[in-house]
Amino acid sequence: MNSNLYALLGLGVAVSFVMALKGLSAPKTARRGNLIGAFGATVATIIVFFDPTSVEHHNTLLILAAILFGLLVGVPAARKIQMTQMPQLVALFNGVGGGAAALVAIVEYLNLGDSASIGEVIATVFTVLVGSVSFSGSIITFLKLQELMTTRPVVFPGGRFIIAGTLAGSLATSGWVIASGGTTPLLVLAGLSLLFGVLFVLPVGGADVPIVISLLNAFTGLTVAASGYVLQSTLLIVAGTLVGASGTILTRKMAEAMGRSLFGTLFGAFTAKPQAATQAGEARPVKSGSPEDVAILLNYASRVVIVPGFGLAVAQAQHTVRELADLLAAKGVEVAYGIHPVAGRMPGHMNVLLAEANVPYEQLVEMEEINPTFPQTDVVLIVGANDVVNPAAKTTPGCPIYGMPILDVAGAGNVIFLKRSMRPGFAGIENDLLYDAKTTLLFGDAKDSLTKVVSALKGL
Amino acid sequence: MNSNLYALLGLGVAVSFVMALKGLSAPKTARRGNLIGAFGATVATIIVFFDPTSVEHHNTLLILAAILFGLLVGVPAARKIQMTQMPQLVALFNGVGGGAAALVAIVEYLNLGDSASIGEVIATVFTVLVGSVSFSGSIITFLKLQELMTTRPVVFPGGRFIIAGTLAGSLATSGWVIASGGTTPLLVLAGLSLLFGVLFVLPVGGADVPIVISLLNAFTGLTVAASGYVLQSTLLIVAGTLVGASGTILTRKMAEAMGRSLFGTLFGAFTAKPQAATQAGEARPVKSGSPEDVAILLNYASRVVIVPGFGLAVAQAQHTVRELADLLAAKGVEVAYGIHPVAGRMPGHMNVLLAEANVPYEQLVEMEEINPTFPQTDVVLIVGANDVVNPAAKTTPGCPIYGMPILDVAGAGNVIFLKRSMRPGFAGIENDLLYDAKTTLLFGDAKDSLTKVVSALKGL
Amino acid sequence: MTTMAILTIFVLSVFVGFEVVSKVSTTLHTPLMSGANAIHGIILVGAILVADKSTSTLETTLAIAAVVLATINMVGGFVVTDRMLEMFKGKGGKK
Amino acid sequence: MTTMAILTIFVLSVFVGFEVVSKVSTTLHTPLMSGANAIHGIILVGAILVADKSTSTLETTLAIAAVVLATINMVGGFVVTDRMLEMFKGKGGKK
Amino acid sequence: MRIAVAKEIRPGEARVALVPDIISKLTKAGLEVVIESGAGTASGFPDSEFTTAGALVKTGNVISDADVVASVTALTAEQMKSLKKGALTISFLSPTTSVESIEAAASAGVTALSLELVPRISRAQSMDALTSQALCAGYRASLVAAELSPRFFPLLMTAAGTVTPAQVVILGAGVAGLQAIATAKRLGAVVSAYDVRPSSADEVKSMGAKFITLELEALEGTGGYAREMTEERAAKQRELLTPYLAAADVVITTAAVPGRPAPRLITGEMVSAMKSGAVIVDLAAETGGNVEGSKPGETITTSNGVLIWGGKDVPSQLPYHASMLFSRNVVNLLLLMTKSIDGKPTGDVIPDFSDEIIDAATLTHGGARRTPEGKK
Amino acid sequence: MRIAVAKEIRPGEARVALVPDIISKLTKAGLEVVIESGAGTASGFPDSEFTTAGALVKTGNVISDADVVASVTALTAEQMKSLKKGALTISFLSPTTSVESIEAAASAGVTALSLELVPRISRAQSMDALTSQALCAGYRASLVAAELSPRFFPLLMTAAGTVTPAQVVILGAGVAGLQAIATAKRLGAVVSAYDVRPSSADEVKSMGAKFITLELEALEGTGGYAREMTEERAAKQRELLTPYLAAADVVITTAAVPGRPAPRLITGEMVSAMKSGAVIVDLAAETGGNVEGSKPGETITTSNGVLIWGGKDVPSQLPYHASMLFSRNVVNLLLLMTKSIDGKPTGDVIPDFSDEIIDAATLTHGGARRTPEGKK
Ligand SMILES: NC(=O)c1ccc[n+]([C@@H]2O[C@H](COP(=O)([O-])OP(=O)(O)OC[C@H]3O[C@@H](n4cnc5c(N)ncnc54)[C@H](OP(=O)(O)O)[C@@H]3O)[C@@H](O)[C@H]2O)c1
Ligand SMILES: NC(=O)c1ccc[n+]([C@@H]2O[C@H](COP(=O)([O-])OP(=O)(O)OC[C@H]3O[C@@H](n4cnc5c(N)ncnc54)[C@H](OP(=O)(O)O)[C@@H]3O)[C@@H](O)[C@H]2O)c1
Ligand SMILES: NC(=O)c1ccc[n+]([C@@H]2O[C@H](COP(=O)([O-])OP(=O)(O)OC[C@H]3O[C@@H](n4cnc5c(N)ncnc54)[C@H](O)[C@@H]3O)[C@@H](O)[C@H]2O)c1
Ligand SMILES: NC(=O)c1ccc[n+]([C@@H]2O[C@H](COP(=O)([O-])OP(=O)(O)OC[C@H]3O[C@@H](n4cnc5c(N)ncnc54)[C@H](O)[C@@H]3O)[C@@H](O)[C@H]2O)c1
Repeated sequence: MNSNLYALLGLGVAVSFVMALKGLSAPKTARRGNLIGAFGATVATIIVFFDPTSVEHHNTLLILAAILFGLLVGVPAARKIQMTQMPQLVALFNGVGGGAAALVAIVEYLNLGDSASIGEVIATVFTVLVGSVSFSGSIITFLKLQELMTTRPVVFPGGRFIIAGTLAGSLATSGWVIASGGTTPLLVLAGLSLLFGVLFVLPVGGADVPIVISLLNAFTGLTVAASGYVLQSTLLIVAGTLVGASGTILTRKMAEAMGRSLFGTLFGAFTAKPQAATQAGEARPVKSGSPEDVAILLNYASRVVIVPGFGLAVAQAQHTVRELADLLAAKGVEVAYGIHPVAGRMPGHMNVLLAEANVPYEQLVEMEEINPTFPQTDVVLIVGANDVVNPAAKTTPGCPIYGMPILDVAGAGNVIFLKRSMRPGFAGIENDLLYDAKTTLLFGDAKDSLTKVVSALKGL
Repeated sequence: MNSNLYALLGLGVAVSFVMALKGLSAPKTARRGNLIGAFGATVATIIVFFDPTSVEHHNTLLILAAILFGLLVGVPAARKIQMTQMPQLVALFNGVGGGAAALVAIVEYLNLGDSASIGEVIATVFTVLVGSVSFSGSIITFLKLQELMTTRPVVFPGGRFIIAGTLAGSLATSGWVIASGGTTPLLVLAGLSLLFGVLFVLPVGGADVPIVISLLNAFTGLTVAASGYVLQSTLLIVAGTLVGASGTILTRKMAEAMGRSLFGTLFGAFTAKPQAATQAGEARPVKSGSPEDVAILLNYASRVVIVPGFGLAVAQAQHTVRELADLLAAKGVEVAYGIHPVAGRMPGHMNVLLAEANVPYEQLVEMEEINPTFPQTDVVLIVGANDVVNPAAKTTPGCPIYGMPILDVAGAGNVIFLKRSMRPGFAGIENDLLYDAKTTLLFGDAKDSLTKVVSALKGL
Repeated sequence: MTTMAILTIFVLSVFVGFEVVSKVSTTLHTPLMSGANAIHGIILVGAILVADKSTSTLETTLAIAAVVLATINMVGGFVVTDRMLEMFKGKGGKK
Repeated sequence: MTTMAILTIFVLSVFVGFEVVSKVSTTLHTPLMSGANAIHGIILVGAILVADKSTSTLETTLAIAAVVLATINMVGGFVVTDRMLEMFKGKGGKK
Repeated sequence: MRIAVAKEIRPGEARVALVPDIISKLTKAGLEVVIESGAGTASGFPDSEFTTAGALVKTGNVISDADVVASVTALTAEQMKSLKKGALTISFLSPTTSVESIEAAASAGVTALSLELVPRISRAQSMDALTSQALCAGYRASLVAAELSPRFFPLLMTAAGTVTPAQVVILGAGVAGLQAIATAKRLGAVVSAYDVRPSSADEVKSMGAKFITLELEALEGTGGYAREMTEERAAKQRELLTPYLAAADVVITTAAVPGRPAPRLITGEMVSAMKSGAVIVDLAAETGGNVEGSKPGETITTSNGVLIWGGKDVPSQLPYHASMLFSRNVVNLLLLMTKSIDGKPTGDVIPDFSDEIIDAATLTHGGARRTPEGKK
Repeated sequence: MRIAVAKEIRPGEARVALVPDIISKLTKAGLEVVIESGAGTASGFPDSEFTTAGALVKTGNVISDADVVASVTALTAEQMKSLKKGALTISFLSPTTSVESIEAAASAGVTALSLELVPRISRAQSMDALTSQALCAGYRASLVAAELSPRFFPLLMTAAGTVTPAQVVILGAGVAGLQAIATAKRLGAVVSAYDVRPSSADEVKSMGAKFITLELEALEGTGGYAREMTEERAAKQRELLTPYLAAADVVITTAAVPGRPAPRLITGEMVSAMKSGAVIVDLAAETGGNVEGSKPGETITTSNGVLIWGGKDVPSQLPYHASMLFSRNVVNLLLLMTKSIDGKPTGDVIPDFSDEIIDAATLTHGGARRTPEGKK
């Protein structure tokens, strides 16, 4: 292939990756972005066989077979996986990517032999070290998420010294490779790095795992860029750097969104003390979301029912909730309010508030009327209510609210609770619905939360 | 200077420009961004004297003197200029930049002589053509804005054929330069391009001039990038391209914000018919702004007074106005409502509405009390009111509202009207305040406008 | 290509990478991560290059392994991202 | 530097330029234009380079003229931008 | 000059023409203020407050030696005759219903200003007592309706079932009507309204209520008032309104045409189509009634269980604020006639008929009835 | 079985224990419903509607041959005696004030259920007539206060000056108090409230009103009710409340402690510190009065011009909806005692004392007074 054409196509692929990432950062364009990226990657894979600079073609058939094999493994895995297991699959894919980068670097290192420039050696060492860490670390995150091993932080006495030691060993070996060259030190480096990857991820707790995956992902991107340097491929440099840079930003954003300290997550390995493991709460897990998550759920719903309760009144969030409802209605979402007869602390409490906010009376629907519509409802947004949606009223004879009719929100597709804490409501009893798989919790004062959801919704 | 260091510093300067542009696109960081850019530019100017690749230094002193002269001209001009004249100054600066780029290209062309590669010649031709257009075009925009010539579109019979002819001539000459080389054709090209620049800008009407400036600015950026190619300077390539790309986006955004068609503006020259000139309205000019403009005015105010009127009631915008007020208060802005006793169509009309929206009674201030505070008020936001702020009540004996006390909003720093049109209010008389220099109009239904201002404010 | 050019390209790519994802919404964190993950599967190109010129068995074995792994990374990555994004399907056009 | 490298740099710079200003608010249109205008004053660097190696009077004259013009563009541009931005002064830190 | 306020003598009138708060404005203008003892009691302003405010509180006749007499209702013919020649009176004084008083004023050489005749121009809004009192009446109308209704106004969803909101229909959306809308809406009712003026649709909507659109032509007179309807149009309007009334829990009528008896909007037949327990508040009962069968000051229950409340002295039922607003109107009008020389008030009250407001409002002067210049 | 509703005989009682709407629920449960002719007239439910709804409307005595008798107020001792042995009655029936009726019921072998004694548990909310009637009373209280006040409730800025909003203070923020807050706020008043229960501060704020915080300990009893205060605390509370009352234009009191006379929150002295024209609405007047000098059913004007309105049968003043809500409470309680076999209603009403609600509410059964199992 003409080398100019080849180079231009390569540049085009790089551009497609930029557009892919850009597309992926907005809901409307995400799918298209991903497809553009996939298209670019396909083009790159085809044209590389016609690379004008590569003159030897020893293993083309073998390579094609390997690709086919990879397809046969990767595609079904990605297709059949359940929604809930996707994160671990991403971790696994990331790990094999890191591994591939490390292998490429090793092979090219063997290939170049002594002709490698110092820059190339440094790049190789970097790739092998980081690629191996990414590989083994990702495998551990996979095992954790798949619950093939404990999801708790694994910490053992003196662990942090071992980890620090392993890291120091890897770095020293890196120096050794750079200084003296040779295959053995490189393999030692690979081994030590693999070990470090394992030790690095073991002390990370379940909640922090996604952050670590994202970080390892960014790392892998950088190894790809480094490989690009060694292989003189602008495409690999650009693509790898893009992933490295965007991955870094993404990791920070994820940590922020989850209210975690990035530093704490990453260096937990070095600071974690054994007893920390036993402190990990035994509390039942709940799914808490961000205002953006709530906004997206609402935005892509066809029908939303808002269930107000005493917390709406306490937060005096009536005007904000109406604003949200208006916004949704303007986006074509069908919105109704489900009013439980004893929501709040006085008969008609919700009516007083919602009338103040000028919510049209037609949107207020009584319990008996709204209950049959929940199965056709995509999202129920519960604003500071609790007892009035507590299934214990049906399921737990003897509890204070047993026998009280409730709003059957569990029939809807998604349930969102806006409340400040896990505290119960007036009746003082726990609400199992909070722990339900279809429930998302958005903690905070109802008015604040709604305000955030409104602006997130406007941004979509 | 060590060539690596030199290159790294150059890269640093390029990065500073990226950060400058990024900074300039958000109010909070704009000033800092500009300073970063200025700092980078200073560094670049200093280190260029130590460029390791330039070996001959024939004119260093002369150059320093020229820079000093440039400083003595540029700085005072920029410092002394009045706020209202800044756009023409920017146009002028842009023009001289384009001129400089063209000159550099010509000199380097002379310098290279026959050793110039085809790529270099093309880049030179591009720089000379576009730089000259930018130069002469900017001069004309300057003259228009400074009112040294008519601000009306200048269109003469057959004009568009002359313009098209000049352009064709320029392009043909470009081909000639590329094909045959030599100095004469290049100078012809420069001359034709200068002429084309003049002809191109002449038919543009006053309102479109800023868009043209922005476009010429982007052009100049591209000439700089092309010069960078000829001069083998990565810095010039990056900086020029940045300006070219961001300038293009900016031009499109400006046209959008002003509700102009970019195409119409640019190719007006080719399509404009003479009679269009006479159609230009004789109406008194008003300053209309975007929701973002209003949001920024409000955001940076210390004290804002909201004046509601009948339009607030018609739009039923009471909830939205309260949302805006709350948002401003949360940002530390002092907010009060100035209630005119006859605002609306019934005594206490505004009270009924604002009470519905739960505006605290303390924020509602009577006319007599609020009038003395306007001089300490930065922004008055008039939401669908008209007669109650119409100075004609004081100044125009015999008009229907003469003698009625009004809210003296003209004493405040800025006045913003939210209304749908230039139509008068209940009394049916024109309001001179709409044409005042300190007045900004935001057209549209009050509720819609407020909603947009609120989201713009949240984005700041 | 000069080191300086590579460095410039690197720096610019960093900026593009930063900017392009700077406005991502929380719900897209995971799909974006997954998409980026698929993109670094482009190491496949590198793997193919080295595999094709490998002659020793060791090199070939390692390189072919790299091809397999990279293919899984790339193809699986794009597919799984697409599946994650299914919820945005169809409704995307809705105003 | 190879043409390919330059092209890559160019393309990446275009992206950076697009992205970096994509969220600009209307009120900042003019300052941003003015700031970008100042930045292309960096042609001063080019002018200096050619001026310093010019030997003929014609070349020198033209090049020195370019230096003057470029300086005015650059310095004046930054100063005038700063003045436009005065309204954002001080209050910038306010939450 | 001396300005005096006597106790209102019309039965049921609880307002007072000046309140203590405002007296300082008059004394600053150089006027002396005399108040009959007990004049403010019914509206919640004891004598003591007047004294503190700088007025002279006297028992017995205070008007015969006053230069200006302010009152809410028109002075009687006797009172007019007892005034000094050249004295000036300010009060409600209808040219159609207070003929006797006007004639007495003319013959006694009294200058009588009628607040009803203050023109509806922007400058005169602060003297517009019709508006200020209509405001009070409109508010009261909705309160009374809520009081009389056997039902809740708001929607309430409770454990004992859902209470549906009251349907309130308001006929005549002038000042009183709009305030009635506001008050009924505040209480949570579902409000719709009808008026004949073309601009009223927007005004009603601006209160957040529904406008009832009938397929009838609009009627707009001068000064923002309505015109009288023809009998044909009236019949058509009644026919079209009937279904709205039949669905209503509360109907409030405020329709008026200046100088004419109140238009008959609701006939007995329409009432009999209404629900048992429905309430009609007729603010126009005193001027003939918008509703057939309404009696001022009485609440009538029809055979089909509809309550008809006929308004009488309605602003008087909110005496404190009605007086406060009224007295400000009076004072603003008075201050238009005071002069100061070199910043010092002269203390004289001299009507200047070149002022459009004084011209329009003055009914008698110099011993005769006068025609305003503006009407000549 | 047959359920009967007689005309209420207590003077001033306008409610009816069953409304037409709800009758189908009873007939579906296999019950026969008999209504005394005219029982619903006062509350706006004519006989004809009952007939249409499936009830038998009869004149004369309807209760002596009924199995179940529902009424709003307690049946008199005579009425109790006239019932069939084993008959069941549902009504308000206070163990402290209706002693005679209860004794009569016991001796007549009547099973008497008291709605006052329905426990305040979530499941019983739909039978809680105290709550539903307090809701009506609270709404009325604010309406009456607005009616009686000589001032506007809302803030109004007009050309004739600014009307400042009324300051409303509400003492006792239970069901009635909260609804009074809501209604006064709707009318535009500035509302603050006080209660002794610790949770009430949040509840008051959740209505958008200001809570008055006094430096006193909270008093919370069982079931969300308050406890009685000691005289010392009462004195202290009165002292601390005085300045709030002095600034108020309207005071509404709703304080109650179950089974005890209403606490005295306001003394004559406190009233005399209030403004002339201020209005006090005492919802507790019938049970002893929160306000010294308040008389049920009367409006008293004190020497300093304060109006004290003593509530009497306040929910009866909103008879339509009060009856509607009450009858739903009655029916929900009744349906707790009906059974169906294989989906077919048996038509029997049999109290099951193992049910906490029936147990707590039943005062007499099988010829004797009974102590609820829950209290043993
Ligand atoms: N309606 C009546 O007449 C009446 C009268 C008396 C009692 N009740 C009883 O009251 C209950 C009413 O049920 P409900 O669901 O409305 O209320 P609820 O069960 O008391 O729950 C209210 C919820 O709101 C949350 N919340 C409180 N303040 C909030 C704030 N500022 N922002 C966000 N969330 C806030 C609380 O959780 P966090 O603390 O975690 O935020 C709580 O879970 C029933 O049990 C009913 O029996 C009703
Ligand atoms: N308060 C009273 O008792 C009373 C009674 C009767 C008359 N008046 C008279 O009414 C006037 C009141 O003055 P004012 O300043 O309140 O009102 P105004 O002078 O009538 O002005 C209202 C303004 O609101 C604008 N507007 C209307 N609908 C709008 C919407 N949906 N969104 C945005 N703007 C909208 C109109 O301009 P566009 O059409 O361009 O949008 C108009 O300029 C005075 O002249 C007063 O004398 C008062
Ligand atoms: N510009 C000013 O200074 C000023 C001041 C006050 C009022 N106004 C305007 O004047 C208008 C009338 O004021 P008003 O309340 O004193 O009028 P009003 O008391 O004379 O009449 C009350 C209402 O009844 C309506 N009406 C008359 N005949 C009717 C019919 N057959 N059916 C239905 N409605 C009928 C009138 O249109 C009016 O709205 C108001 O809308 C107000 O906006 C202007
Ligand atoms: N869970 C339920 O089913 C349910 C149902 C209805 C009411 N409630 C709760 O029960 C509470 C009381 O209800 P209620 O209105 O029937 O009570 P109530 O009528 O017995 O008393 C009215 C109010 O007066 C207050 N009070 C008593 N002594 C006082 C004093 N000295 N000073 C000031 N205030 C005093 C009480 O605290 C109460 O709030 C309500 O707050 C309500 O939330 C619960």
